[in-house]
Amino acid sequence: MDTSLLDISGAADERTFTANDYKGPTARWCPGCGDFSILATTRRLLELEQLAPEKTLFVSGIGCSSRFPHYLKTYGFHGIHGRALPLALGAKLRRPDLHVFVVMGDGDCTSIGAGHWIHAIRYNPNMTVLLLDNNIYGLTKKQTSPTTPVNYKTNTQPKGSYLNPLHPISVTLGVANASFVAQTADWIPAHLLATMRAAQQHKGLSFIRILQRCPKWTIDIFDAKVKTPDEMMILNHANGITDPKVQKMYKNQMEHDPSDLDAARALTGMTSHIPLGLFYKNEDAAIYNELRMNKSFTTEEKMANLEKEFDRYAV
Amino acid sequence: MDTSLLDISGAADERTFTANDYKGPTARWCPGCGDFSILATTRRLLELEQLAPEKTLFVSGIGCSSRFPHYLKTYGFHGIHGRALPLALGAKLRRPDLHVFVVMGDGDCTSIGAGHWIHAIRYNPNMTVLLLDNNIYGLTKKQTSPTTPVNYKTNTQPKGSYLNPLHPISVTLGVANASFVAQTADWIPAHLLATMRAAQQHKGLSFIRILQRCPKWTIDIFDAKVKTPDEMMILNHANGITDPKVQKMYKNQMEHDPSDLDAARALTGMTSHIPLGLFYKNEDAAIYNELRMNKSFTTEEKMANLEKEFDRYAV
Amino acid sequence: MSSSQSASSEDAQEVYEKVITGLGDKTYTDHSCEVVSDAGEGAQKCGQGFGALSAKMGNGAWTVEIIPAEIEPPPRTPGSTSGVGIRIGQDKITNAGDAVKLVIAFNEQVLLSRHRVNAMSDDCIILIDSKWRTHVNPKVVGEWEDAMKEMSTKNYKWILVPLEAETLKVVDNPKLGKNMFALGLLCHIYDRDVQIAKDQVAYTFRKKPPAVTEANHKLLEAGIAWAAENLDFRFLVPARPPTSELLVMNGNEAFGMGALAAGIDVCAMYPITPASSVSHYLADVYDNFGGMVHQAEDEIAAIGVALGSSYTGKTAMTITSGPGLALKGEFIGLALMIEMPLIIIDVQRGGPSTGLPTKVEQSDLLCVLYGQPGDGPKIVMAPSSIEECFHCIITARQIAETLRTCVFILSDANLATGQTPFERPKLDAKWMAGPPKQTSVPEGSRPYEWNLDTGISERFIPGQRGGEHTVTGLNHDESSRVNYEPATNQLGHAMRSRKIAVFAETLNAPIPYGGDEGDLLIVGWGSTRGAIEEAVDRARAKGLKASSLHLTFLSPLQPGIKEACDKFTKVMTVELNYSDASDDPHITPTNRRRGQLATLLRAQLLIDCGSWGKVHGAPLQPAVLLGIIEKYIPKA
Amino acid sequence: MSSSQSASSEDAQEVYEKVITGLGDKTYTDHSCEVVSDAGEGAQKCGQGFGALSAKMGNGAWTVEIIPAEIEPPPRTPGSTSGVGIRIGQDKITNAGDAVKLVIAFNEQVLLSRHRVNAMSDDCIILIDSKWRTHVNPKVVGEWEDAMKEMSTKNYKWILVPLEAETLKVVDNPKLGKNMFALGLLCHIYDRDVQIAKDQVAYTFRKKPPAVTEANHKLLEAGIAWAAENLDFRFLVPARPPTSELLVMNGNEAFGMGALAAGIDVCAMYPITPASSVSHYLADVYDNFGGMVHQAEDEIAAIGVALGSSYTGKTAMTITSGPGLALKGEFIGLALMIEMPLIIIDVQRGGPSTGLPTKVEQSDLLCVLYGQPGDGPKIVMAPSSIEECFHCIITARQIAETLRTCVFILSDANLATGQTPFERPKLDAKWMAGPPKQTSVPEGSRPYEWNLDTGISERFIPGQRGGEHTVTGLNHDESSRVNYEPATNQLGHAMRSRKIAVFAETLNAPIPYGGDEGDLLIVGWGSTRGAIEEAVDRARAKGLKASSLHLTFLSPLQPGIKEACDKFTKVMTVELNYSDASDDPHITPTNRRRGQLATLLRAQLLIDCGSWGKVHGAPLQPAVLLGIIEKYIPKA
Ligand SMILES: Cc1ncc(C[n+]2csc(CCOP(=O)(O)OP(=O)(O)O)c2C)c(N)n1
Ligand SMILES: Cc1ncc(C[n+]2csc(CCOP(=O)(O)OP(=O)(O)O)c2C)c(N)n1
Ligand code: SF4
Ligand code: SF4
Ligand SMILES: [Mg+2]
Ligand SMILES: [Mg+2]
Repeated sequence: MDTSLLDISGAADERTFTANDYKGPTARWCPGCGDFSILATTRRLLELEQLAPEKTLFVSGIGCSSRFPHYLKTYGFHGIHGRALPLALGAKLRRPDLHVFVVMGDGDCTSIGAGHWIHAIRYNPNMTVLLLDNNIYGLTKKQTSPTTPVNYKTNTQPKGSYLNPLHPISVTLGVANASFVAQTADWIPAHLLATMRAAQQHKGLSFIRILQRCPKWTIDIFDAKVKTPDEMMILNHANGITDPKVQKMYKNQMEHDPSDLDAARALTGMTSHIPLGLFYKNEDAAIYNELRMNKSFTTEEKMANLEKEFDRYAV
Repeated sequence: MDTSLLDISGAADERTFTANDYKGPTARWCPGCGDFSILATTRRLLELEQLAPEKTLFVSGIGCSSRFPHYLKTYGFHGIHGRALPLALGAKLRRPDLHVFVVMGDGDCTSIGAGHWIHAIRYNPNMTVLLLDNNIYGLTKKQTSPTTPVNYKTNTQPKGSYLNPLHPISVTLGVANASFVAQTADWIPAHLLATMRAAQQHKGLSFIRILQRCPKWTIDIFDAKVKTPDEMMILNHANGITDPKVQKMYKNQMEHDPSDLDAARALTGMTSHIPLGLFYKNEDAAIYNELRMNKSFTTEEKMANLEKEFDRYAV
Repeated sequence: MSSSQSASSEDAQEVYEKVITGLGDKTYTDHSCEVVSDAGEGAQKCGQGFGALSAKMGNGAWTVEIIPAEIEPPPRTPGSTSGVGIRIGQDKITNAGDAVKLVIAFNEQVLLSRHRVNAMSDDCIILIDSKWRTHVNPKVVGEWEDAMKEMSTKNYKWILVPLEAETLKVVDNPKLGKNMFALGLLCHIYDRDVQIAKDQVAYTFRKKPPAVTEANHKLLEAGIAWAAENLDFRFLVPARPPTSELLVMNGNEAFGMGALAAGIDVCAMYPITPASSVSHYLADVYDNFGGMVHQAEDEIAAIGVALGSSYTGKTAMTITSGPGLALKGEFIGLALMIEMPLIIIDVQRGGPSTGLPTKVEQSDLLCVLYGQPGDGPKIVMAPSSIEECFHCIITARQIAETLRTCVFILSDANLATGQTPFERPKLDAKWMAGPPKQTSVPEGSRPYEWNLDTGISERFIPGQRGGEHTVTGLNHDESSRVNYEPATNQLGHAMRSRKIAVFAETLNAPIPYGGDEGDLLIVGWGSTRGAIEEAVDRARAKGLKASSLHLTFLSPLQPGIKEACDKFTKVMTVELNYSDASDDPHITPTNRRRGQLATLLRAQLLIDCGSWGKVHGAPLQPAVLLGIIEKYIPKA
Repeated sequence: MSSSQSASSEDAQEVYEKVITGLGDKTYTDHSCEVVSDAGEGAQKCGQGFGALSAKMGNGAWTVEIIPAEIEPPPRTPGSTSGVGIRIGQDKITNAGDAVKLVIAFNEQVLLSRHRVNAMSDDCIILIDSKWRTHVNPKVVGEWEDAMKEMSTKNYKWILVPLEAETLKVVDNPKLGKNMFALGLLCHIYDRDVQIAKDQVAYTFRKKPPAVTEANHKLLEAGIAWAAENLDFRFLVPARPPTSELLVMNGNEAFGMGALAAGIDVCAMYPITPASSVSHYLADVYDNFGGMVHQAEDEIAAIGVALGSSYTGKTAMTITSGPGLALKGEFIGLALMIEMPLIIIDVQRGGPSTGLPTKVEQSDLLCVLYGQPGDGPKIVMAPSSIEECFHCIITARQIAETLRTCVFILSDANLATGQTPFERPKLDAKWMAGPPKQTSVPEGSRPYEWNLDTGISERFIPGQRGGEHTVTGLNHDESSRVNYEPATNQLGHAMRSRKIAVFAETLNAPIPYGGDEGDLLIVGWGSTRGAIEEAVDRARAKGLKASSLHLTFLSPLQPGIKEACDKFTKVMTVELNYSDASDDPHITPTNRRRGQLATLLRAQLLIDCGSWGKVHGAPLQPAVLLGIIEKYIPKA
């Protein structure tokens, strides 16, 4: 492994970070936007995990949600629409020392970014991927997204959207090498934090779909959910995500073994409730960035090896 | 619905077509290529279904397999790499009278075309989609494809491919609105034909993964399969695909109800055998091109309606 | 002391009390103002309504949107500014004009953002909500004072208006009312017809319960009354009764209606600012025309769907902006190679990359002309007004089908969101001509049977018996068979290029505006036409021999451009895109990167033109250009 | 009758019997030949081996691949032709040269395909397998006779060789043996060193069991023996003992090694002809250098991965060809906007669209220069030889990192698959310089702290304490904060453009080849250099005052080009891309679409140059160009 970028000159790191150390400029989302809660929870996570700001990288695409990195004081890469995952993979591949997070909107990830999404799940690099799913195109002003409920009126489908929504978790679970797949909601910070912590600690790609309120365009969709906690079904398991606060708060709880892929897939078809928690976890899935680690060489060694190459091609 | 392109002037069609009526120029695949068999079976299908050549459209991307349309005497659209499905959707959306077939390679469909694939499954337009899966990039000379077996040596991954292959059927079954999903093999023409016929008769998008021999690059992968018919597991069901010849030929047969999505998904994890047949069928899935049909208007009506629009914007 | 003097923080206490400008009533041939608020406070509704009702009165009018790049960013920050600029005139108004002379600002922060981009003239009259100056929160008061200090460099005339306080007298939630009170202020100041104003308000809220309209009528009247009582000036811009029927809409709506008039069947798109609203308009009404908006999974799929539709005989277009255009390049190459009719609308915005997504720029010209690998001859046109947005699609369809090629239409954020009245088009059934017939193909004819002289051929459409063939992006012969031979490849290239030259022969020479000889010829394209021609008028009024030439076609170029240029001492392109200035450090004639039209004119016609280009994300102001003209033409 | 007369079907019986050309042995400064077979019969191995062994003897050599666009199309069809052209010389050979003088053809159909593209000189000697003329299948005999008839328009000299029959004496499967018998023929004809030839054969089959080499040695010897016995001529091209150590490889391998020498960490790609083999080479050896080839899911992801790697301090490149380039445009715009070092190699092939995927063209220049929406200043360079393919990556990395920008390298199918010896590079440790250090960022410094004079700034890399910032494709200020103000947008644009101008100042003027004044200056770029300069040599030998100027940098342009052009009566670009000819129907100077370099030179330097361009999918032949020169320079 090439370690040239891995060590910081100087003494061991004895800093302690508070949530404020991760605070960037004021976020510019609409009042009441669920993204605020996710941002606050993220700062909390960074503090809990004591991730060094300079070793932490948030990568995003384009959308309201993709402004996320700007509002943190870590390294950030606000990319282009749908392409956060290749950028993040490129970052992680040769810099395993970085803590890489990816933030995408539902259009960003499941529409224009769908191909990269499928393949990132398969590559399974060690990073945390947050899908901020407000069921709509926020930044471009209310167009249908693949997760928009059927018959929901938007600017491009004013008579209501035509198709049943795509279930991001169902698609993810169809891909070989999926290794950590969870669902949570921005308005349940305790569950959100517990889920993000488990994700951050998981080795491999952890995919979290976060139901995200967009008071501007889809308030009717989410208001109902926020106001009827009984619609939620909390998934529990010894190997899953458990937060005592959440367990107390919600009436509906069920046991789900996250190692059971068939059960996880079946759960995505649940219509009576919205399951929140860890759908699936597989700690044995191959991790592409680890498979691709190779030996590092000094310049002298490289030059000698290149001379050998020349020899092979010498006249 | 706009019918202006739907009727052919003249008398009712009383032609009968033979397989030869669909024959185009000599195919230019390598000797022994599985694509030949698929081409021959396709001509057989067209004959059996008596599809008028001028009403039949084959759309493809780029790859060995994507040369397919050139070798038929129907309408054809040899597109660009990975993008056959949007082209086909565009064709079908306003021309429901056309019989639309799509031919893609594994790289074409599951790598560069992955996003369109996911979304085409969800749109579920009424067309037949053939994935010619030779587990390799054929035309560009042996690079790893998403369906290449793990550890298989290729020109871009000479030490062996790194990851477990993506299962095209598993991914497809993760997508909302999947309506017909089957697997077959080029070297079992009877099964291939039976599958293609069922697909052609199905309303909605029928997705068929065809295991396809590539004697040039992946002969070792497919030789084994061809030579050990006992590796195959034929899926039978009253509502599935049944061909008496195939049932006689193959030792391993199992009942599988194609309406059972969970069972279908579980089948994609089978490692003991290769299941061939209909994994899943849902005749109630919404068909996007049908949902998008609307009333057709004469020029006079359109002009009158536009004048009404003008009125709305009049000063 | 008079309240019309400039503000400074020291004497902030006194300055904003009284409302005596001493201006009285004055008549203008045209006048411009702005209404700015935080996003979500409805300044847009106020401004657009003001523009529309002025047009209805018979005034020339032009409105321009001020849009934040976020949906509803934190209030009272410069980046949260949302609003509209409105210019009205006795005659036709062709552009947004110069810095405005009057502003209604809902708070001092949004005003500050306009100050920073020099949106207001030095003597601009500013009506601003008085609420913030004496706010209970000292932080707010401090912000107010800092803002006033920063703005004290200009001679603005300040008028404090109890905007929120007065609004609260009528409604409970002032956020949803200040805008109509503000409209009342404007109606008094510009002496608008109250009945027309009330009709406009009713139209604005037509989808809401009647009580909403009622409340807003009250607000309107309250605004008018307050202004009548407290203001000592009016700007009179008499309207001339319209001589013909007019429509008022923005450029994207005009595209939408143009598509309907042209009989376009399919609009395949992926949302992107500032193009999306074309599809919003169409999606609303397309069912009455048998057409379809398809929102695809991405821009590549969008053009793919359009191309697939076109292949099967349907008329199709795709709409996009910069980042989306970048993704369509491969399919454009295919469309050109297979000679498939296709209309591609690019509503340009600030680049490169995500750039300035809600602002105007003209930076995609070279990308459209040269952006595909390999040789890609095509048609490129650029409407220069909202009216042309309507008409150009009709032309584009005809060209695309006759030549079997792609036609690009380059609009921009200025045309997309600007509104102005224009003559109601007289529809023609021919524009909507149905698709080609499904008759059998005569035996022996081939799908690319090029006329070797003109490069033009006729296509076969699925359904036509005997026309079966496979189109392909590989090089192909006249039968559409794959072919790798040098002569065939050369022939295909020549045919695709030739037809563009043949089309060029049908074009007329553009006519210089102002006069056909002189000291300086300004060459422009697209949305800047109105501003350029107004600057030329002003320059000529000053005795300067300046003219302008505006190009509708960028590929192929119209004939006669070089000849027109030859009659002027200097030629200069004026564009809203980047050009190194000739006196920038390190810039030499050899390494200088010039504006995009300048690059094209030099390459194609060897015209030794100067290049003026700015990327300010704002429409061109005639006064700015006048300054440039004065610099370039030596004083006699 | 003599067998050297031209073939016609009437006297087909007699013509091919005897092998008397009457030519005897002759010495040449250079000579060229081809070996062509059906795909899968190994003509490539034969030809490449012949080139390599000639280079080892000290000859100049250049090989060019003939590749079908399918993998193994049906045998005995013109489209199935696979083979190699080889030109060897006493001195350095810089290009493939003209129509060949000798061909070994495994059957008459593949030969016919070469005839049809004028690959063979009028007096070419053709050695062809006699098997088909008397084949049991009358259809084959008919095809043979038709082919002979078609080829009878030329004065080819025919020699029938019992190729398969003789091969069968040594091995059972002739498909895997004819090629080495053919190599034996060539070894005799060109008087090659037998030991070197045997070493070469052993090297070719080094990965196979020793028995394979043994059998092939026998075939080689059989070929030599048959030729010695049956042929009455030899082409002697004496070798000069090499004065320096040489390497022999193709341009894609040279790119691969260049990447190793330049310390490139990551090559992210998606397979595409003719670029893929760069990654095949690298994938084979990268583990010995700590590097990584990443095959992405598509071209967009490939450049995304490269960009992500670059952002984190790794050196990264992406390789592609036309259709893939088209997909990268949006990410290129982002890379330019955030000023991220990146190397993009485009190995050009025939376009537009899928075009001619295995053949040479130079049609992506304008796309690379102008192909992204918005303003995109960048560096574009084009190696003109296989040796330069190696060295240019080293330069590219240095430029990309110093300027924080994208560097494009334009190669093509001719360089990619051609092989020629060049001087073994002397490696320099500096080329491989490690990445920037991870030291803390001094307080107060900003991620885009542009030097306002030069536009250059220093970047911060994740891991650097205190450097935390978010890069963005939105317009941003020096702190990388999103910004929508006119002045900031203008400044960012100016800075990104300025640094390119500053870089231009460091470039040297290109030096005309031939002489620095005269009647005609040919300007070229990329792989055509060898052929152009050879044509200039020949023209000057005839007393014509022609010179050439070859450009390495296309953006920015090197200084002095205009000055160099001014010293010639005429200036003309010569490119392998499409140009309307000035005398084509309907073409006028105004609407003419010219070659891509011509377009650039006119736009940037106002050079009134002619433009010669052909899209034949074949390397430029010096003789063809000589013909053009003779046409353009009036006979004295
Ligand atoms: C290539 C490209 N296409 C389209 C756009 C316009 N665009 C910006 S954000 C967005 C989608 C926003 O929706 P989502 O991803 O769900 O994010 P949200 O704003 O809802 O958080 C689109 C289409 C773009 N910037 N780039
Ligand atoms: C945009 C683009 N990228 C890459 C290519 C090169 N290319 C041609 S075919 C192909 C993949 C072939 O593999 P597959 O899709 O599995 O089809 P097969 O040849 O195996 O039938 C690739 C990468 C291309 N033509 N266009
Ligand atoms: S539009 Fe919706 S998602 Fe975007 S900032 Fe506003 S509330 Fe949040
Ligand atoms: S390379 Fe493989 S897939 Fe392609 S034609 Fe040959 S055998 Fe068939
Ligand atoms: Mg969203
Ligand atoms: Mg394949």
